[in-house]
Amino acid sequence: MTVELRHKPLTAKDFKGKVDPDWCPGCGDFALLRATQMTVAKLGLQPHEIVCVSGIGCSSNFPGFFGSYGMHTLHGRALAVATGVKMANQNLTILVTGGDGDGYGIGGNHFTHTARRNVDLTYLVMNNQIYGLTTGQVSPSSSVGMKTKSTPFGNVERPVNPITSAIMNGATYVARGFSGNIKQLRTLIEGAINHPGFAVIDVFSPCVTFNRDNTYAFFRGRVVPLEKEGHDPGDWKSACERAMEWGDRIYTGLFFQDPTVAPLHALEPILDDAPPVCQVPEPLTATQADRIIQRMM
Amino acid sequence: MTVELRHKPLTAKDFKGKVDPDWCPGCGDFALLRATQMTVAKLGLQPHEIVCVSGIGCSSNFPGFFGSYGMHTLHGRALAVATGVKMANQNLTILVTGGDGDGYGIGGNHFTHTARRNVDLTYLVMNNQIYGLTTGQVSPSSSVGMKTKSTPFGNVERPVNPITSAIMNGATYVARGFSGNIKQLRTLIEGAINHPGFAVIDVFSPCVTFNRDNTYAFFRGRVVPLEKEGHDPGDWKSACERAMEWGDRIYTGLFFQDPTVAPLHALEPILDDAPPVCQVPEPLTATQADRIIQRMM
Amino acid sequence: MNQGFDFSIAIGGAAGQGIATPGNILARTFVRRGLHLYAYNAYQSIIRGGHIFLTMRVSDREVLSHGDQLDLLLCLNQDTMTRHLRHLGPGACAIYNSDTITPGEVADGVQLCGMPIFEMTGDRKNKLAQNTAALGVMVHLLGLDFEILEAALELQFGRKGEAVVSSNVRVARAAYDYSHERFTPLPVPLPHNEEPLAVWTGNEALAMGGAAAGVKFYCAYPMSPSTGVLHWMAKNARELGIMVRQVEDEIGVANMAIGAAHTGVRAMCATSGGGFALMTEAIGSAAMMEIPLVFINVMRAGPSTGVPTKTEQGDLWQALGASQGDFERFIVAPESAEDAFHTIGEVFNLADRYQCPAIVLSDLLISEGTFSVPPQSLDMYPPIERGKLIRDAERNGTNGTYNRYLDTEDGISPRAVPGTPGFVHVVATDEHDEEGILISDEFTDPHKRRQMVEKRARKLSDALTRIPPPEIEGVEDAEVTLVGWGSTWGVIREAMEQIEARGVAVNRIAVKWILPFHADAMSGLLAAAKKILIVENNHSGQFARFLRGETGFSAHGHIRKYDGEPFMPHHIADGVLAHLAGEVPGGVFVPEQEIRV
Amino acid sequence: MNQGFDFSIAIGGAAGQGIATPGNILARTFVRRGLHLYAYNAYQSIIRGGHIFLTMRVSDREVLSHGDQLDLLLCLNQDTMTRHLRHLGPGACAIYNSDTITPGEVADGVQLCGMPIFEMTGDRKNKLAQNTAALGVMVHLLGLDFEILEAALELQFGRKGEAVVSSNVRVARAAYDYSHERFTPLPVPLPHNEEPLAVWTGNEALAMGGAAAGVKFYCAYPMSPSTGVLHWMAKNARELGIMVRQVEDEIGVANMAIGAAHTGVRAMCATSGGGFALMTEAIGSAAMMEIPLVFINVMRAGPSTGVPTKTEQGDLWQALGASQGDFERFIVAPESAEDAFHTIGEVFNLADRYQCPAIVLSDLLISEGTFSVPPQSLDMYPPIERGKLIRDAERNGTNGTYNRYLDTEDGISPRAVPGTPGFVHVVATDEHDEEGILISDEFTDPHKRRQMVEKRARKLSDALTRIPPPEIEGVEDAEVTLVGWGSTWGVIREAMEQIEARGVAVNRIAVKWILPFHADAMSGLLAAAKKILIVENNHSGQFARFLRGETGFSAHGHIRKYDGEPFMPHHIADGVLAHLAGEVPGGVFVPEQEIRV
Ligand SMILES: Cc1ncc(C[n+]2csc(CCOP(=O)(O)OP(=O)(O)O)c2C)c(N)n1
Ligand SMILES: Cc1ncc(C[n+]2csc(CCOP(=O)(O)OP(=O)(O)O)c2C)c(N)n1
Ligand code: SF4
Ligand code: SF4
Ligand SMILES: [Mg+2]
Ligand SMILES: [Mg+2]
Repeated sequence: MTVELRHKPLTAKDFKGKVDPDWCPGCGDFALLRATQMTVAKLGLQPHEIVCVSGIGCSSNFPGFFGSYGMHTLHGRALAVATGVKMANQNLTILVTGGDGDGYGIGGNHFTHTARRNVDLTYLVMNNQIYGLTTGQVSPSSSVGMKTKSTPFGNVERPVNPITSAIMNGATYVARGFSGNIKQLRTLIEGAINHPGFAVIDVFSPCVTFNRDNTYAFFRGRVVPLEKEGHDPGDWKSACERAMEWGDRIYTGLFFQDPTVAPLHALEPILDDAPPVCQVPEPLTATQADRIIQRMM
Repeated sequence: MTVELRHKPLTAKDFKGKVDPDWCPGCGDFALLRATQMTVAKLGLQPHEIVCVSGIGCSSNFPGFFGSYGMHTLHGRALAVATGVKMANQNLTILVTGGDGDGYGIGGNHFTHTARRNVDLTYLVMNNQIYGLTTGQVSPSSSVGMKTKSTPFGNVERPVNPITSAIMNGATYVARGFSGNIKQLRTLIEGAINHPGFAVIDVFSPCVTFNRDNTYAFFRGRVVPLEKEGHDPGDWKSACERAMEWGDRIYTGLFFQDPTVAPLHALEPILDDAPPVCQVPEPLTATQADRIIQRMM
Repeated sequence: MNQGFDFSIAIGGAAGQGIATPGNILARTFVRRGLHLYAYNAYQSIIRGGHIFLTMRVSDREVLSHGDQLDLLLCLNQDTMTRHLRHLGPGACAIYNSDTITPGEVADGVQLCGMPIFEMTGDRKNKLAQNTAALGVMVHLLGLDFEILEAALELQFGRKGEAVVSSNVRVARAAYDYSHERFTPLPVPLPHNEEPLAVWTGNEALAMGGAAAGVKFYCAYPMSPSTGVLHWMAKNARELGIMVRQVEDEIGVANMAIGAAHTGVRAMCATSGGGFALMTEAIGSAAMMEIPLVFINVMRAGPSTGVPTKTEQGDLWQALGASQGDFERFIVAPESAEDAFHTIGEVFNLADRYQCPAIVLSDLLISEGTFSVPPQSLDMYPPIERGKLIRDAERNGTNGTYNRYLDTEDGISPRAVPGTPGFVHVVATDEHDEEGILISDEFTDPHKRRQMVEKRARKLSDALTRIPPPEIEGVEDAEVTLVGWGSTWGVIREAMEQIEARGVAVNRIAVKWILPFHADAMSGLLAAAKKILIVENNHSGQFARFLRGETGFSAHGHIRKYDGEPFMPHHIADGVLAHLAGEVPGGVFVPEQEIRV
Repeated sequence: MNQGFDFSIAIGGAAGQGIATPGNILARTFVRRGLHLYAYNAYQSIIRGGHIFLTMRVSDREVLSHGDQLDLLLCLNQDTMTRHLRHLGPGACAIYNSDTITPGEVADGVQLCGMPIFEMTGDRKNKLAQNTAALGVMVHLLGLDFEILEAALELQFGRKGEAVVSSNVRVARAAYDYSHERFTPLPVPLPHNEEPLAVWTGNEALAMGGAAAGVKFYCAYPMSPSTGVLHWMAKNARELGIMVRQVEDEIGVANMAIGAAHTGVRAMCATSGGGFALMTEAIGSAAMMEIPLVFINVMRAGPSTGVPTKTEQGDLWQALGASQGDFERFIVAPESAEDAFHTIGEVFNLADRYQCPAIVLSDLLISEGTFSVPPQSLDMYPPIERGKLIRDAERNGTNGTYNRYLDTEDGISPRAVPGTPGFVHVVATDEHDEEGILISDEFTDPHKRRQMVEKRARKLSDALTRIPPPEIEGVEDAEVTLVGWGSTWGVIREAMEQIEARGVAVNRIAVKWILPFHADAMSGLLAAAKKILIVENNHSGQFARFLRGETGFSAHGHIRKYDGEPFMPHHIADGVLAHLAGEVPGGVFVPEQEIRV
């Protein structure tokens, strides 16, 4: 940035998008939107410093409702696009927002590889265990037995576990939130944005229209914040074990964090003390050009 | 099958394909081919009862060298195709063969989802930690620092761990073999074929042409068979822990098995006591047709 | 236009206001009386709120589009009233909840039927009461007995229990009585035909077409507007013994379907443009491995995510350009729901005979349109021809002699499926020889390569004989010849009546089969035409360009629409007249969409 | 043909026998003498074994194809000898290791140069000795001083240490001396031009073109024959400050490149047909979001996996049909390595100006071909025009007033990149309004939809003025006009000389820019042509169909090849004569590939 604008302290309101969310009243996604707006304001970030990247889905409409730069890309591709943004301009803060279908279904491969690369992104998954925007089909995180429009006799496929997957694939900050607990969400988002590496927060964000099983009430009776359990986020085994619990107790909070792994952009020698590649002047220098020609002769 | 052919006992030779392998002399893939041929012969399988499905890569040329039905499909798509074969004809034994790039790179999402579905397939990955057929680029399982044609200054991305990924994604038989130990490979393949569910064997199969780091010698000095360590394949935590070790000791053998999860085809009510869908006569019955029409009125 | 009974009802409201229920009840009621109908639902990609506008046209003869006019408008919210009241003309009625909605200015002769819902029902909470009440009003306006509605409510809500049924009946009855006293029924009462009709959407037709054609493997990833096929399949799977799978993405879908098809089962999958893009690589692979199966692309307004709930004929070139290289495949664009049903059976037989993939290009207009159909016209047992398929070992052949890709005279090689003793072979996406051995890996041989390319291409040399050539429909020697493809079939036919009524002799050519294309037959028809106008629902004239590529013919003019909404008959009629009047400077007439949905 | 010096060397052997090394040494030697060259390497998709056949043609004037004849054949194995000896004519020489290879029957006037390697070197183990020895023989036959070879060996093996260099020099010297005594040098010695040339492959040219055009973000997934671009980028990344990433698949590649491009960096990626299929959805999304970047598709023989190491112009329709819906993009097919280099800069400027993606269609022939090039002809500082790009806040605009998709007169909206204060906006693949608000989610409005489609389309209305129209090259009023596109540019030009030599007046039109297409200019040229023959390297005549679609013109005949090998000049000349003699019944002449590679 060549221009220095004086920044006044911002509030959550300053991160409202151009339109109000058109989610169904009661949709879990409102809570994450609000928590995110509050957190970025608290962190003193400016709208132009953030890029919010999403795929397609109800939840993926997030960038339109959030007051920062945004990219509403293809279904399943948000992480790939976001990696491109980050690697081309490491100065930006990147939030990636989307749904369980978007992230763990069609986008699953990018999830795996973004995790192992430890790209410095904050990935917020509004996991409603259903395909919302397409009006209610089974998702890769739907529970066994769940009846949906595409599984009218009950789902027979076991769901993915985003937490254990993320940990095993190399994500360095792995948490779970719940739309019913904005306070915890804010803490988790703050931690994620501050974490230099790939931070995933899987958020139970009930779809009040299509998922009759995993409702607010379902979660309210079950969620147990890890903060209260003395869980050590350095211990992957305990993290995985707790992440697998899915009964009377379902844990939320920070499962795992490894601050020792450098994020991808920090490992790229061409970025050492260098501006983002998007700010480097395009033309080759004479030295560069001459060397190239020389090698051809 | 309407025709019963009398089957004579077969030997590994009967599972030779139409052409001899054109792998580089010394390529690790020869060992897996041989071990597989010996194992299916031992199990009394007939060539027409097996379908060997692969993607694209040196290793994916396997079906051409193996004497059974085969499908040499697209790069990264073997598991998706194989799931289709199995779900349309559950009577077939399906071997899926391919490389690390094919399976963990471009095919990574099918890997995740095939695992959680526990499709009854035997997946043999010839992991040479490099892209062989395209003449030596970095693969998702290449070690950090490895110099390849696409990472001439050294790879900066952490590799996937296929064992822990497979376990966490829900595969129910997860093993690691080494081309230098055919005997162990045979045991593992036998277990995998007999296992009713998704069985993965990640095989260290050195690329003698492009991978100068992970050679036979590299592994010979390090591999430790789990059989000798009293490892309990029921214990996922110990399995993951041992799978993460990558130093002087690198474990091979059966890391994890869960025989209690039913394979996908067993969970599909339409297959209960029914022939494969590929053997059901095409036309609708009168009852079926009438009901459909009735519902439209 | 229609000399008989022809009537359009529109219901407008927000998503979540339950438009579907009165729509379904009305549709059932009409088809049971043997009336034809077509309904088009204009909606948004949003689950609650926004604006939904369902237009249902009913007639005693076939209905092929949602027509041009509105006779009965049901406003479920103020927004609908504000947007649409001005589209009503003399004789039309507007029904609305007068507790919450204020009508605006209204044309002469429009009857405003306000329903004081609270007064009628004594209930302020039940947001859906206005829907049921409106049915009561409508039944009165249409001159129907209340019993018909009572039976329909019973059928619709029966599953929810007696209490729900009776409370709905009570509300409907109150509204019926209320309007009986106050509102003038429509002049022409609803006719009654002997033969009841059935009702379906195009997606249901595609799915049923598959079921009738023997599809026993269906997989998909949800994508509007194709998801209806998945829903039908999932619901009926158990009863029909169809293996239905929802997959992690469309790449998985296409490849899984190919794996299934390889076992000999008829396999099908459906998606829309973006998902189809992801499937293209696999389509080419099916052609190379010579595995037959059917891919349905239900087009929606693009490019990219586009307008997910709006229609367009925008993927013709994507279908033509699907996957790299030259390969054999069929492309067909059905013309209506009924045609879609039959097309699936036809195209499976072609795919099986020629051992290659087929692409069916439907669109939102057909797939999400609601059509009436005479049930007896549906052949639920169409011929099922599997071609040179070897499914058991009774036919001769051993490992030694069976060549999967035998270079036969017609290019078609006997195809054995896994599990068959004696026919062991490998299929490959790499170029291979007759035995299936890769020529890229074993030895590269330009002569073998050429032989295999020609073998595959030869397969289709007689395919055109199995596809009906396009024909001229309408008067000979017409002043104007309209050319359309796929889903515009119905609206063009209705437009022709309007054009004729305006004194212009018109005929048309409806193109359904895209690849292979009857270029010679088409050239013959075009050569005889005086003024050729091409009608299509996209911006760039994808079909026009394709047609010129196949025949060299350039049309004299174009009528195109790309605002997401389908053509109404008068759009086309207006276009024709404008063209004839020389009032279309660039050669492309683009109608203005009047009803702002 | 060539009146001056024109000479072809072929080296054949198995993969792993090290053909590349003598090939490189010879190429360097030739270009340093200022000689032009072109080399085509026919190889298989196999790492060891099989058959590789490198043809290198050298001349004192520009060389545009690998030509028709062989003058010097180096056989590294018996297989090569068996396959290729019969292609040698009078005056040609065959070099081989006489310890292991037996020559077959030979035409009159062919000189057999057997090398008794053991006798020469005293070494039976060094399998590569024959390669170095052959260089010694060649240098003698070409009439060069041994010192030239010595220097070249030094350069080639220097990095491996003195011992390797000196042992190679010893072997080469022995062979040189041996042949000096026994073999007759070729009649015309190798000329020497003042200006040394440079040498590169087409993939290197594409990569360098990117570097010169300011590409600072390159990502890819390996796929033959495009991988050379990745290798060059990876090797040079550090020095040039280019971010190079290998991604998990081509979907990731395309989307990652789009994300990068959105920050304002010039981003590029390359793949081949199958990978391109996977990228198509993203290409449409870039167009919808109006993000400029460049996608390279290096075509290989398809369909599907096809023949990965063989060439074809088979993806034209895939490029035309990439992704759903109508959208703006450029498609260009460069004609040679040098043209590819310049094309990248040109097309980036267009993509940036019009804010849309561009597709470059290269093929194996160009991309893996080795070309000489005068270094001074390479503009390493081409104009870099970024269009209406706002990268800092000095330009006016605030959140309140900035509309990313402003409906301007030329359809092009000022484009701000993330990080710029005051220009915050959201780009979307859903249809959106000028502000970037989704019209599918906020309210669906056919008029806004139409406005936005037209705004985007309007962008390209003056694009043709920035693209050179196709031209007639050669005599006016020719008997035959050859039309080709992309990579056949060179071989058609060489064929024209042969055709003229056979007494036929010929000219040609070389098409490079596919979309947008200069239809009017092309129609003008075609209208004036007497007999139009279209030459293309595919089975179905993809370009011919495209051309007819754009212009209505049907060619009088076709010359096609689809066996994986590229055209040789005489294939085209033969085709022209056959057409003129009326000896091409179906209208499509397909030459027989003689050299069985
Ligand atoms: C390639 C592609 N396939 C399918 C779709 C259709 N689609 C849109 S959103 C969606 C899934 C939405 O589910 P999820 O990601 O969980 O988001 P939610 O709506 O539940 O928030 C699908 C399948 C698409 N847009 N693109
Ligand atoms: C869609 C697509 N992208 C890229 C390729 C090129 N390709 C062929 S094999 C291969 C990778 C091979 O690596 P791996 O799967 O590890 O197998 P290996 O050769 O090492 O056994 C690639 C990238 C392809 N065939 N298809
Ligand atoms: S459908 Fe579900 S996920 Fe979508 S907005 Fe409504 S409640 Fe939220
Ligand atoms: S390149 Fe490597 S993986 Fe491929 S055949 Fe040779 S040794 Fe095996
Ligand atoms: Mg969801
Ligand atoms: Mg590999």
